Amino acid sequence: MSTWTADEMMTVAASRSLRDGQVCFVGIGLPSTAANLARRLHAPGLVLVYESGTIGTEPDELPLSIGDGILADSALSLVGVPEIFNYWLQSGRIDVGFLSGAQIDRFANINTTVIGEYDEPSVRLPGSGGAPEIAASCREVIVVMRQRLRAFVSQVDFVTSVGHGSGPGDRGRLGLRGAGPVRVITDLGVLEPDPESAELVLTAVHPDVTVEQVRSETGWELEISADLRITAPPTEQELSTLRGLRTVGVAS
Amino acid sequence: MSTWTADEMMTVAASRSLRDGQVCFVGIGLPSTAANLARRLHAPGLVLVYESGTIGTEPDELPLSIGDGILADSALSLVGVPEIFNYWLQSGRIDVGFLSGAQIDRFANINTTVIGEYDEPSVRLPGSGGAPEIAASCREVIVVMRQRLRAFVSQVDFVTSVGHGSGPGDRGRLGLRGAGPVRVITDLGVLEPDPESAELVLTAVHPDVTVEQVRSETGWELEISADLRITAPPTEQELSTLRGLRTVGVAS
Amino acid sequence: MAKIASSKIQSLPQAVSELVHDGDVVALEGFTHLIPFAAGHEIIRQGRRDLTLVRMTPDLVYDRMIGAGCARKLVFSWGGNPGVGSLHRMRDALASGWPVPLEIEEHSHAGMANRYVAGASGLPFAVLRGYAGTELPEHTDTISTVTCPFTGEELAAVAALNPDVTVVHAQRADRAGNVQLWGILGVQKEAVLAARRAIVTVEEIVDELTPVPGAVVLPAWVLDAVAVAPRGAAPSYAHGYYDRDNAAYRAWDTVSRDREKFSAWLEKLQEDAS
Amino acid sequence: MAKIASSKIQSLPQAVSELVHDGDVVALEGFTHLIPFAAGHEIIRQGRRDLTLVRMTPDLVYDRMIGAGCARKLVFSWGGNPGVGSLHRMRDALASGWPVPLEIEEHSHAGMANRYVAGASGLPFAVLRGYAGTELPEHTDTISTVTCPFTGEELAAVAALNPDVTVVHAQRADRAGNVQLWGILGVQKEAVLAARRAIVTVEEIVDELTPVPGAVVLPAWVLDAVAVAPRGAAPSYAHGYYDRDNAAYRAWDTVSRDREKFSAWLEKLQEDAS
Repeated sequence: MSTWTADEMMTVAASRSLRDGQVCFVGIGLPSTAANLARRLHAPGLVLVYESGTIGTEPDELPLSIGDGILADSALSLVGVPEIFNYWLQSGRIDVGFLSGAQIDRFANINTTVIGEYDEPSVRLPGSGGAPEIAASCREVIVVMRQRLRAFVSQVDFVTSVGHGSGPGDRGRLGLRGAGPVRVITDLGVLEPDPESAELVLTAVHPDVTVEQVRSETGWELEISADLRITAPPTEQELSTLRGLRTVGVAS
Repeated sequence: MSTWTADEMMTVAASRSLRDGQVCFVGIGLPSTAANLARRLHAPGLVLVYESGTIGTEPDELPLSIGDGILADSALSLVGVPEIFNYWLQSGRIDVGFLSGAQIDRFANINTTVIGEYDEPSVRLPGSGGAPEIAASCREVIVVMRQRLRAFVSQVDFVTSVGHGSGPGDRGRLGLRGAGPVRVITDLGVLEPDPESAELVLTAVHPDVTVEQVRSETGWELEISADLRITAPPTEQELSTLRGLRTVGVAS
Repeated sequence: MAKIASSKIQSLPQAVSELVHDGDVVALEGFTHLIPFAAGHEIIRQGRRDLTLVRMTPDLVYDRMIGAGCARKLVFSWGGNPGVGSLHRMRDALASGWPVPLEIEEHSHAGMANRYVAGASGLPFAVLRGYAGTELPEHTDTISTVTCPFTGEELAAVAALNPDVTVVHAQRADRAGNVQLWGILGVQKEAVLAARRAIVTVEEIVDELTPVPGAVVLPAWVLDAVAVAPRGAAPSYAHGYYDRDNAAYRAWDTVSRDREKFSAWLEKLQEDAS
Repeated sequence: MAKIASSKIQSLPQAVSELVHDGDVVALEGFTHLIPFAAGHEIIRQGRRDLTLVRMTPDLVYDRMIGAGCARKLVFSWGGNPGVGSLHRMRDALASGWPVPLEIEEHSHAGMANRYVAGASGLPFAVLRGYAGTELPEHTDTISTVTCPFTGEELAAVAALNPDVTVVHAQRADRAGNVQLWGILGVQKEAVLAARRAIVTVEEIVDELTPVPGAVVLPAWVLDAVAVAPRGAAPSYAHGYYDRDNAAYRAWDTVSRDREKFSAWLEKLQEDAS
């Protein structure tokens, strides 16, 4: 039997959540790895769009940055940054946005701006990037991030990207047209917003992870879904494909 | 001594009003001919921009339409129609706009929409095209049109493109940033707005044209400039160059 | 959801039959270049009615569709036969309601271009410096004003255009239905992205879309149908394929001036198809 | 008036000396690709102060300029060392005011991109679907709202960006100073067209700008200076010329974490010039 790391399980689970033929707005790092993995496995027709303006890109190797040359070389179409945000993202034609963050809260709001107060932060994070509008405009959002107590908080220190605001109906009131986060995939399991309360509840744990482990890494009283699932372990094919992915310019 | 037609005199006079190094937003027909003539004579560095999105085009022959392939083939840069209007015209980076029209009035307002009432016109004209924003945003506007009583009217039936509105200061009040029409070049002479009243006055007559002739083709009490000039006749070089211009797809 | 790629390539009659409905707001775009004449003719043949025809420069293609009675409304910014004169079928419909009355909604080029940009961007309106001092706003209710929240300056606002269906012509597509067009680009990308449904006619299908300087590529997943229509832009032109048929533009002046001559032309169009 | 073409091509030191002034609002753009490092280093060498630095993604180039004390304010949307971590000089200036205090004006990418679009278009603001529900508008006064005059919907508005000077790097220019760039395009065209003055550094000057698929051409008449700076985008990359130096990005993390190591780096930068 094969073994795998928690990050590998997270990436495989994220890749499985993408369906063939979807159009995916991809951030760099774990989301990019998961999306490129899906394209090599069950979703060969997955369309990858990066905020650097590459549409329908099919990189042989993983890009190291959002604007890597390999994304341009293999793109069906290459457009400027204003166009990618206005004509392609804001217009509502992207199916899935993949996001990550430093903090996420019970309503799946994401913080990538500051830990602490805005004017005197304890940690200054990179900021918004494309995330606020990805969270607003994609038909649905999938969040991929490691589950740690300091990151899964009851309320984020700063709302950089809106998940479900302060509860049901908030997105509609704010005029956000996408459905928002439908799934948070971590290295421990999967959280999904409760249809009634919009609060993230645990709907799956990865193999060999206990509910208590997940709870201990969650900063609010985590509800557990009545039909809690156990994620299927990575298949040999998933693992070997994932491990075969090379990153541009990085020695293997 | 050579002879020439009134249209040739008008085109030559219009071409002379362009200076080397200027950037000119060109409409099709007489303005295009005049601009291309200037580029072959005294203004080799004249930059031609057409509303079809061709920037810095250097056609060997005259285009027949605003979107002729020859404009694309010889352009330094080719952009879409929204970009040409927003980034290149509206932004105020065009020096000279060349316009024509079916009617022009004493304040150089131009009509290319209807003769008569808008809802029941006696003649339906093509409409605005790019003219209203050319008139608004170019640093200055030069109008080229044949002088006829039915066209040079006291007040246009419909203001398609604003010249000097209803008098001094109107452009500023309307938020129009260009200077508006600085010269109207006709087949009889040249009219320019009076610095005080903004009304078009006759500042030059072409050779062999009398002031009375011009007055009889003008629908308002035309003032004559104190230092009325007589246009220098076309030179041999101007005429031979003009006559040597070939239009794409038209047998010579 | 991306539009499924498998069945993108189909015949033009099928595409028009399935995607263009009576009463639709329809935009056929192409700025002098790549005007989708073949598609316009097919819409005439299939007898569509009550269309709102949208186009910056209603050219011969709309003169024909208006003369054939397809349209109840025209949304435009410059209506003429470029380099020749007037659109006589359009004038006749406006003046005499022949064959059916025609409403108009009139803008400037900058206004129309920005309306497509807003439509493609998922915004309800666009802002521009335009229309100030002109008489168009008195007659066109999709022109308004908006005040800059930072400077207090008043600017023009135009309502977004989101056609039910946009039709454009392009040089070529690959077998997956990805489309490539080049030369004068017009507002085709914006008109396609602003539309609920999109049809592209192409000169040819190729195995691979070799990159071309200045080309725009429209992914198959934003399109509903791609149909092969060789010389589908004639009598306008397709850069790199064929030139504009200027004689045909001049000849149209004679045909279109006269209802009988136009009706004969229309009959022949129908016959040519069968 | 078009900017006169004759003297466009000059040295980078001369261009910076004449066109970048203390207190200016300066944008160095390039989205991961074609980042104008050589120009940033020259601005450091010439000791500019009190600059407002504008850039969607302050990268190493701004970390260096901030650490060197060039800036009093940073306008940005994502500030990090891509794929590596934080910008430590930026953090140090924000937290400790070293070497001088740094104000920030923070946006999203979509907001920044649209601010440049408005600037390039001669509009005082741009409209977008953005910021709703986020906390940025509470801290950034160039974010506001505007109401659609047609639908009544409230949308975000952002103030136009019009830098005093924009600097970008491109692959090449011709002898007249027309510039051609390709690969990932970013917001360079908008940033140049929005600026009062524009400097472009290029890998090389060529006799003719052979068309390249996907390339943007900036006419010489919208530029003030074109300067040859081979490898002027390193350690970022120039598509078709050289790759990104990922090791240099990683190495910067160590240098920038420590004021002394950074100061040594800065001294060496000055020495390299003389």
